[in-house]
Amino acid sequence: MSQDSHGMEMLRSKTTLAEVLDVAISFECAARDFYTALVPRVSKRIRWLVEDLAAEEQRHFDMFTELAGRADLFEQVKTELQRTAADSKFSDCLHLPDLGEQPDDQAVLQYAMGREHAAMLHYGELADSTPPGPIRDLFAFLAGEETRHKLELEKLYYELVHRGGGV
Amino acid sequence: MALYTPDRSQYPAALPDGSLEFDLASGKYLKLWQGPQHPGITGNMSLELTVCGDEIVHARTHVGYLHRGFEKLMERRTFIQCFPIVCRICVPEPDFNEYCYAQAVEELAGIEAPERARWIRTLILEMGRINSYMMYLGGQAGSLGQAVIGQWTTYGRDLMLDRFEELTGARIYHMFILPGGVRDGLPDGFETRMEETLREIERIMADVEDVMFHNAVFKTRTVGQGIIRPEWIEDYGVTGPNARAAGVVKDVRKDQPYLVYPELDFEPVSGTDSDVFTRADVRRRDVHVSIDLVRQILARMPKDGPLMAKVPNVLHWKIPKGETYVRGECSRGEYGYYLVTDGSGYPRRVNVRGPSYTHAMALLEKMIVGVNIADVAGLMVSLHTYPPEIER
Amino acid sequence: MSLKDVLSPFTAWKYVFRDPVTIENPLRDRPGAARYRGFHKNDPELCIGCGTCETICQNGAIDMVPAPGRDPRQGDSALRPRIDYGRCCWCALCVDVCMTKSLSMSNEYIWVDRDPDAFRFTPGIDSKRWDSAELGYHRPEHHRLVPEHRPHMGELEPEERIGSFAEIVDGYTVEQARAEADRCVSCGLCIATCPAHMDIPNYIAAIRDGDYRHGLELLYRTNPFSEICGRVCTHKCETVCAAGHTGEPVAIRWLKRHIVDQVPYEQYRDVLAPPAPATGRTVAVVGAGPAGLTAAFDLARLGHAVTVYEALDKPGGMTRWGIPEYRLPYDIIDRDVDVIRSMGVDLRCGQRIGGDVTLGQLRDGHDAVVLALGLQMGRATRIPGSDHPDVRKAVDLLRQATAGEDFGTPQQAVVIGGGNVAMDIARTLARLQKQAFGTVRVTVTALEDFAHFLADPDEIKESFEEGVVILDARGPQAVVIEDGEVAGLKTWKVKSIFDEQGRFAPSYDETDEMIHPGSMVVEAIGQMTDTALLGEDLTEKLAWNRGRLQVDAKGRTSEPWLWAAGDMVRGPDVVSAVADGHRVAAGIHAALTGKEDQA
Amino acid sequence: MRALLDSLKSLYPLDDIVLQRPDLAFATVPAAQVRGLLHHLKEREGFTHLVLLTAVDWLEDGMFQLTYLLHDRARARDLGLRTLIRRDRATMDGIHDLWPTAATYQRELKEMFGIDFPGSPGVDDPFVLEGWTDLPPYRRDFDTKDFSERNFNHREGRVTHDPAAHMKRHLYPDEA
Amino acid sequence: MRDELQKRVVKGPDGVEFEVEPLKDYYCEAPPAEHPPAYLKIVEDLFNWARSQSLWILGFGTGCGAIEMRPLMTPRFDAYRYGVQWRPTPRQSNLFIISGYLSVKTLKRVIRSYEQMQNPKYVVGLGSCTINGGMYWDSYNTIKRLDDYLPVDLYIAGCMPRPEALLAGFETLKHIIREGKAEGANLYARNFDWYKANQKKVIHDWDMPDYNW
Repeated sequence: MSQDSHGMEMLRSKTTLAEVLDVAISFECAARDFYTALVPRVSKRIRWLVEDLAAEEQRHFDMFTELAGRADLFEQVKTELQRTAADSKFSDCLHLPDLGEQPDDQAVLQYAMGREHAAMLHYGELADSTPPGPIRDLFAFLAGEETRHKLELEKLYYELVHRGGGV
Repeated sequence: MALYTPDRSQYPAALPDGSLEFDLASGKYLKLWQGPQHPGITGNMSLELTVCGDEIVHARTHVGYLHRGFEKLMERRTFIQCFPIVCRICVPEPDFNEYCYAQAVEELAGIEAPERARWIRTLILEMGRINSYMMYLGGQAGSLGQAVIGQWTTYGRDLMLDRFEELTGARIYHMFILPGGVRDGLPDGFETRMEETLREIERIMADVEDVMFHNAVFKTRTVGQGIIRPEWIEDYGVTGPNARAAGVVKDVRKDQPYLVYPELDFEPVSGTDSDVFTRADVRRRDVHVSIDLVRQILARMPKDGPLMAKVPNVLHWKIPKGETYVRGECSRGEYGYYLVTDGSGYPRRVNVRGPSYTHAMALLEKMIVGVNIADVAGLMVSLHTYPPEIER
Repeated sequence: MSLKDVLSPFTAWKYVFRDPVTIENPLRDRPGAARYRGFHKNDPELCIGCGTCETICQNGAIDMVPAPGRDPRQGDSALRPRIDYGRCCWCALCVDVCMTKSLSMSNEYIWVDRDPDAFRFTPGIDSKRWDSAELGYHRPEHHRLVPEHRPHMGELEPEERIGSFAEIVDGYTVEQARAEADRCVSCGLCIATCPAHMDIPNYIAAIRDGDYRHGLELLYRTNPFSEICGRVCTHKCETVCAAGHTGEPVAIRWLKRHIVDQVPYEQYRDVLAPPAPATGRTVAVVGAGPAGLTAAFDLARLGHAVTVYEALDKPGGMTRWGIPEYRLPYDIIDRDVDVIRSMGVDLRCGQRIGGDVTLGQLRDGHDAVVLALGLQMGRATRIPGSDHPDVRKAVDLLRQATAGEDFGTPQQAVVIGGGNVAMDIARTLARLQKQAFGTVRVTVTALEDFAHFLADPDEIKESFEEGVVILDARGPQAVVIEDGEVAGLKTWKVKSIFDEQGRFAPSYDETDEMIHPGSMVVEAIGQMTDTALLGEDLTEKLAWNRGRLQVDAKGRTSEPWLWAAGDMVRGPDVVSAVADGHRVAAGIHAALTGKEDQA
Repeated sequence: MRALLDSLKSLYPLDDIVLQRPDLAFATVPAAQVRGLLHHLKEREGFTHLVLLTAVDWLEDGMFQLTYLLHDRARARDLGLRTLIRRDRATMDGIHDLWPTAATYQRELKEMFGIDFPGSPGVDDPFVLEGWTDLPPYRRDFDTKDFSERNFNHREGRVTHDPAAHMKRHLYPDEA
Repeated sequence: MRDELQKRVVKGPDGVEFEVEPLKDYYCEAPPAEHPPAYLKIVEDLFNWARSQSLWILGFGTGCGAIEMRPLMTPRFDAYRYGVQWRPTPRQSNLFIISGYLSVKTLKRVIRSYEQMQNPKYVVGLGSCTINGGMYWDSYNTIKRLDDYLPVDLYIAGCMPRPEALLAGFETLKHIIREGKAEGANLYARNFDWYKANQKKVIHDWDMPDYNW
């Protein structure tokens, strides 16, 4: 996670919306590449999970890219902010596993949740420490996106690990 | 008092067996059909009259116009499915079918309707009796040309139908007494409204007494008419008011008391002359007995308690092999159900014994001989018969 | 005759001065009474299309017709009663018998039409002017034509049963079973919900008729594990039972058990027709659980030579190793398995595939191979401290309990989980504690609140009776370890658990923290399959679907010779496993006999 | 009632006695004894009221059961006499000389069950049916539903669905 | 066929013998004819208005439903005020109320009564039984569809319909008549053979002329 933290520090210095988004896009890009690289390392049985994660990061990547290209970026962020997601703190209760060779599905999920969690926290912090204005709104928006993604993963985690089973 | 003496010169000769010999081809006799479409017939039945002059020399009752084959239909309906159809056997007083059938099923199935249900059943039967008599009184007067009585009694009956409607949910076919108990209790304020209805009916009955019974025309046409001879009582199985008017003081409610009749205070009404007038008068007085009984029931019945005995799932209800006969005293006499079960989910055989079966067939055919054509309707009505219970 | 008789009739003239009794406007002034039985109403949302109204209608006035815009789903046939007013007699038996109280009657009674075919309508679907009428007949609460309560079944008192692993419930007596069978209205809604589509209404009818042999025959048509399912089936059927809407659902599971209890075991074989002549084809089944053995049973009866390989030393799969004895005595499993074996199934226990015998060998030696491995590996929470040796998995403990191994019964234990497995291990531990220490000290912590609990209500009730403490809505946070020993479990309160879509989205209240003391923490959460025996090559070759082996509708994997069935593809449930066994057997039979296209 | 049944038993071969209620009993008597017993009951025992005369078709046994229900008005009690006659030779002596009204019952039994009572007045005349050509309708082997479907038109367009079959068709069409 | 309907020689009271053939002598066998509307529509409308104002019911209680006729014709519901009254003979009536189920035996009398009624005439079916057999759907002795045997102008649902429902039915019937759509009698004449075939299919002892009026 240290690499991400470093990236976050980097963000603090950015002053325009486009700059901030650029950095955020690069994060998503890195995450996508990470999961894509993980695919061949896991058993075929759980490959779907990693592929799903990569696809999700790709979706974020696409979304941010599209956003960056829009003229009404500011308005867009405003609207998106209406649908904020609240953190449920489920992932707080999880160990962050060390993704060694051949990680299993639970480990991958935990890792992914941890990633999203950290991103959520950092974007949140950035938003808090930025004076009101478009940049702050953008940070809040990014935090919301990460939270939403994390919630999705939590649902999956529960279905996989806590309920019934079958994998 | 016989104002009319027929000319018997043309009368047919009696054969050794007592029947009369008449030759239609002789032209002395005429076949006259009264019914089924005829204003002077009760319900849908017909009389095939052979007349000589104005006098009936021979009569046959024809029934079957209302035959629906209930006894057969019941054999292919489950015990609960029979419950809605039985009331159709007697339109003006359907509740006896419901009671007798329910009681017979309960007896063979070994269950007993709860106390409160039995009070409500009695109430319904007495309400129905009042209705039946009211209808009869209008018919009896109407058959002798006095239409106004029917205008009043039909109104009184309709008020009672309103009470039926609020209690049972229907005007004519109540479908309220079912094997196991009754559907529901009395609605709120029923007693008050019933008392109003009873008062109105009493008022009507007072007028009926004045206008119909203290009436020279009515008396002239009914006193001494249509006498049921004592030996006919057993020969033709005469029961109910017809028998009581002949001095045979038998009333199932007293002799073989059922439901809550043992707890009620009443005396059977009877007469001695056994003519049309006496029979009408017995029924008129019986209305007052029933009004009194309804009051007693409403005053004394339990207000709480179960209304249905525990019955098994009615969809699979099977009843052990057995047979029984359940009777009740309806407004026309003995109403009874003979029920045979064979252990299956369907009745093996049901036989409905309605009082009209004998009254309107063998008895009527016997009584009507020698009567003036104009008196046929009055005589027939005086037996108080309802065709659907004859042929079922 | 007197002068009075001449004069008295003239008193009728007084009516000239009376107010008329005529109703001024009969069409307006005469609403039906409050309980008038007028035209029908039906609440299509409440109605489940069970057709009981049609059954009871002596007039054949009711047809069950598909309601537009509705599709059949569990517990609702999507049929709705269509009433023919060319038949109806307004007796309201349909209202009285209605299982959901959806049918009622309005106090409206006027309907005039020139077209005789117009008098047919589906209440609640075809809109009518009386749909909103408030008055009219509704079944009075006390008035019931179908009994609403189950007969009481005898069972061991909590004090009695907690000290041993003896079976708790007595099963129905003949009288009780008939009374319970009597409550069934034979609507058949349950059949679709039962994974094995057992012929429930008819086997219940067999109980009413006292024809238990016929009943057993019906059971075996769809389920060779009636002894087991009669005791531990998840009885999803009962959740959709029509009787459950205004009363208790019919105890279908106990009735099934009653049939097998009533037929002497020696006669079981007579009920079943002998297997078909040998086809010369052979099938290997891996795993002797309900799915594998059902497939084996079906295939053997069709004349194929079946060999079943079981890794553990006794057959039954999770029914033996996962379900405690007090719920399912082991000899009951033996009875079901022995009947299956008597069909000529070669059952080899203690033979783990992947060891001496490999899957490849099975493939080479048989025409088809069925994997029915089950879900025998427990999931771990992986919360801090969960790697401690005294943090155990429920499935492992239950397996050890069945094998009679001593795993060191803790004085005080905490169970994580809210499903039936959690209840099983909690109650097993409770019994062991009672035997060892005389007191029960087991705490169960579940994520779900009681309103959304996964375990059966009966299990919860019985656990409470046996002194197990169940805390709902607690999210495990960490295993508390003091001096290297497990000391308890730390949990947070779960504020809410599901989102609007009904998907899991727990939110925690970290201010409400609890420590549940215990020297052992048992994880009884999800389970998974151990697919190691496939080997890497085969794993890579096979197609997968979200972590499960991908199979087609008949249970065939992407490798034509390999089939899979049971919990490993369907999720954990005995009767679903049975259904899956049938499915895969039918698929294999069709494939082996070349009738695949017709199948 | 018991005393009456005991005394009757000494005179007539009564069988299958059921005391249904304290005031109602049923007993079976051979067909040949029916008239004698009825006469005895009417003249000696006070059972003067013929409540009903009807039949039950025991098709499986090939027998018709005739039930004579008598009522003793004075003592308010009933006695039902059963007698079994063969379905294929359904003939019985009439009792219209004991109770004239019995002729109506006998006429109905002839029409609805096909049980003959030779000599009973008007026994062959149609009673409720007119132009009837089928089996006597109260016989168990007469199927009224089938007859109704064959002889009368029912309104078309009625079709119903069995819930279980309907759900099978939609939810799991492929499974056996 | 009954004796009195057979062709035979009769000796009168005066001793003179003569031949009678009741089915031919007493009835006119001419088939029914359609009743054409008046040449001018306004005249026909006037006729229809007049017809709608006097519905005279034949007093023939064919089944259960007849019991509600008494309340209807007595002061409480007082159908007379609506131009509705009952008449004792078919010759005076133009409205036949089939009050529910019809046994085959009654159907025969109903057909005769109906045919004796004067044109234009109307038939109203009361309750389930006239529509599709009602609760006697499986009875061997009742017809199931009244419209197989007689032209029905209107149905009133119920078992049995209440007086109020009958009054609603009368109002509807009046409306139909005024619109000139109560064409039952003409329908009967037009499809006479079809009706006769249906009638004869269920009435097995057909011992009356095909049409008598």
